[in-house]
Amino acid sequence: MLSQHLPVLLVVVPLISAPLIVVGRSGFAGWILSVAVAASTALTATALFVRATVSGPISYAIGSWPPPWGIEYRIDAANALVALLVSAIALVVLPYARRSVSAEIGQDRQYLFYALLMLCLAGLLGISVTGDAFNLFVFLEISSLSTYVLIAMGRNRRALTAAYQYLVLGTTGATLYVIGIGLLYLATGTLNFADMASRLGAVTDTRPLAAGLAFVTAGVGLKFALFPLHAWLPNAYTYAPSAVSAFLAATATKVSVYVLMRLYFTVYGVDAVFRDLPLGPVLAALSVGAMFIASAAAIVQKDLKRLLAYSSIGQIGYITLGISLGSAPGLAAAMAHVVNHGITKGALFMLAGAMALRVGGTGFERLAGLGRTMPITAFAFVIGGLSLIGVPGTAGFASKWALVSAAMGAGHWWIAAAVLTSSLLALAYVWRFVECAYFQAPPADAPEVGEAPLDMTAPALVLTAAVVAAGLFASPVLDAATRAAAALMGHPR
Amino acid sequence: MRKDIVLRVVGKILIPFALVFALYVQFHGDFGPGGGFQAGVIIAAAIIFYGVIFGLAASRRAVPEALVESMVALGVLIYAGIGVAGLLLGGNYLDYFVLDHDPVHGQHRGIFWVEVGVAVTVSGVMLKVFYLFAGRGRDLEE
Amino acid sequence: MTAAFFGHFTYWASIFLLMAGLYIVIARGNLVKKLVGLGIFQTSVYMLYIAPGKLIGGTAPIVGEGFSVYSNPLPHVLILTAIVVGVATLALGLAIVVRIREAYGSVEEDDLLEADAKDD
Amino acid sequence: MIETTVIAVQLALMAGVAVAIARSRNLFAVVVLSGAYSFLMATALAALDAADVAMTEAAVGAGVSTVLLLGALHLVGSLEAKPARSPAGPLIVVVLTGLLVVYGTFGLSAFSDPQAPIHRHVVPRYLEEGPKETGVPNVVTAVLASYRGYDTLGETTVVFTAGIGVIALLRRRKRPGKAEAP
Repeated sequence: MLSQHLPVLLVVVPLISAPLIVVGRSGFAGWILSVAVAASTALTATALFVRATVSGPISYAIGSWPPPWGIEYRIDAANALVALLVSAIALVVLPYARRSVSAEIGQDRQYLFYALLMLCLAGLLGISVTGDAFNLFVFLEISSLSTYVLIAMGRNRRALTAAYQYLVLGTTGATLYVIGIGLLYLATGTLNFADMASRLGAVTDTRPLAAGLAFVTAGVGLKFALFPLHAWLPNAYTYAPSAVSAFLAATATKVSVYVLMRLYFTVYGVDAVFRDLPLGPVLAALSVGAMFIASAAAIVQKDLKRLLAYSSIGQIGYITLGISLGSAPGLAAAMAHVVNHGITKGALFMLAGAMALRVGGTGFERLAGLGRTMPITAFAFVIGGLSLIGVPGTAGFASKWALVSAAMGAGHWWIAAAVLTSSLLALAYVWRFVECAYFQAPPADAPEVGEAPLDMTAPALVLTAAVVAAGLFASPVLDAATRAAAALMGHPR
Repeated sequence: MRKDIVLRVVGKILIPFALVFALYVQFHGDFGPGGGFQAGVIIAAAIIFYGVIFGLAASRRAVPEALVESMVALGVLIYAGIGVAGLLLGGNYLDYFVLDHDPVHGQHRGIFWVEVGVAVTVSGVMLKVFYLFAGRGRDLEE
Repeated sequence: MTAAFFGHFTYWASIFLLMAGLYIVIARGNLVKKLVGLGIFQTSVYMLYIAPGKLIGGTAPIVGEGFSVYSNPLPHVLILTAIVVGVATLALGLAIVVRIREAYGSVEEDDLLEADAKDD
Repeated sequence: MIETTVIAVQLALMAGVAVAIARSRNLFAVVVLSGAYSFLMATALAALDAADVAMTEAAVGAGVSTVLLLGALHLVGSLEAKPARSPAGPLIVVVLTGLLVVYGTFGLSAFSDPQAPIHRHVVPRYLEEGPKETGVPNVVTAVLASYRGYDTLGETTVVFTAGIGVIALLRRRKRPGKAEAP
């Protein structure tokens, strides 16, 4: 009886847990409840993923009002995959969070931290599964507001300015999205994505649609740090508490990228975006800019978390490059990179957090000689780094290879060349860490350190193992991404 | 301001009326403009007014911080709980039809309770934010 | 052309407000003022949604005897939500600004950048 | 025609206030002006038949926001330093954004056109069936709390999030230093 309500329970369970944690006022109880909720959410997402894959899209009418009058949750192979990624990352990050949170956040506000993390999770999942343009905005704001506070809870005072900057840019982005959706609504009279898609063809004057497309692209692009709208990201990821950096880097930008895919491929349709409008070349140019400029910026950073943040901007370039091809293989490659880069970055930020716990920060001067003092963590980090470069046998290789094949298949040899060349930049920034950890002696006054506690290291290693598994056995992710692309383009199954 | 007799008297008279007006806005929202959000703002405004006239300590005695913090959470729980009630009674989430034998009565009941939930959280948050900002200033001056 | 002008004047007024708000957000360095600008930017969207829902000769969408033309209620609902989101964002933004002031002693963007540059 | 003129005048006044806000460097003046701006917005919304929205905008924009801003100014000071950078870059961004919306709105129906898509699709059911289906004659309440009640749950959650966010940011530690872990 309950199983038919899984789509809404996916979002409502974490949402309800947040006020319960606030009533409980206990950090420990809040953590226990969060872990339980993350586990149940991951199970729910798995069940939905299987069902959407096997038997096609699931529609759920909230309040029993049929769409387009009521709000619809609509789950297909694409957003089921995104929801699975988000909830799986939450399940890995939460056990890890306990120790890093008690080290970084005052006792009396830890329960608020877990409540906010649950809200962020509910928001991200709500964005993923909704079939309604305005409902998406509401859940975007739930996830955004909680994210601003989570970032501001970092120990360095620069966490505050990072959170402020993100608040201003994030709100600007959300408002641009609302303007874009407003133009679409005024032209079609509906807010339901599926209904909108079916009515767009009948719109005779396409000027509002073109302007709307520009606004949603800019608005959503601000949220996922589309180059050059990425100004908020480096500081936010650098100064947020470790668990928050790991969770956000693996999920938040990915969910926003998914929103762009949904709007482009399901609502507008490939022809409207890539044939009638010159969005393909524009997006490709921005992507290549991200791949080269942000990756080059990563090389010169003095802080490991900051390096990873710039690397994220570059890696998002690969995802948007896949989108810009405007084809099913390109979209599938982009979706695969969403998953593979999500787990890679999650693992890397978790490992960086483990290092920060032991040596008191992630500045490169503190990390010298870490290959000897924290050998397991450092080694796992190198594996994650190989995935960023795209070395065969890692997750990053599988999706980059899919991207290169998609580009070659469409005759865009220069895109393939750009992907390969920019990987050299990734090699350079990963080498920064290798050099520092393995070829430099620890500073003379460094305290004696060892590996981080098991409850932090183990979840990070689980995710690192997933990176390798997704590299060695690439087909499950690639198949799921292919089905996701088909679902986004309107041919489920 | 605490010594201004006119303000104190006017305040004492006005605040109950403001609270009654809030109830009117809350429960008349079905027929005219208004609803839980506006009522929550008016309730919070009345208590903030009380705090401005009689001092932060007095308003904290009248409406203690612990109560306010539970209100913040309680409203969301009421709202989300109505949704769960719909599930348990065999409908979809936030389905009000199943809340009563007569579907239209069920709608009425559902709308009534979610508006209550909105008002509780909104007034709780507004008050809490007021307490925090005002308390911050006092701490700085000390 | 004049018909097109008058037919779209509400759009253009809201676009002007939008530009004024966005300008304050981008160009001004005071953190509080930026938030005020952000508020104007968000408010401009209210007009963009609600003005097209108006029907001349219509009335507020409260169904009653003697009325037959009602203005569109759906934008009203959406904008009610947007207003609430706006004030929630403002409260949070101001709380962060208060903390920044305590940590840095200033709420001017240039001072903050200078202080951060010194930290590096 | 009278309705149109009233709305046009209100919008023109708001534009003037917005310019004054952009130009003023006294933040107290800015806050008071933004309160006035919200009141004008509320009257314009009332003229546009959005009674619920007007009421909320008056309470929130002119009331709550003004109180919050004044409270914050009390804590952070009220004079804005001179803007150091040149306004050219921001102006270009802003004008381009504005022109893009203008371009978009050219393709939309004219003001008060009953044939516009937003009046023909989805909404007719709310207006015709809403009072019968929900028993609530105020269609805004019916849509807000029932048809799109899930949005309103989300909206309440946003308020809740902001509330606990402000608690997390501004609550004093009970015993300074005691709660601090190494």
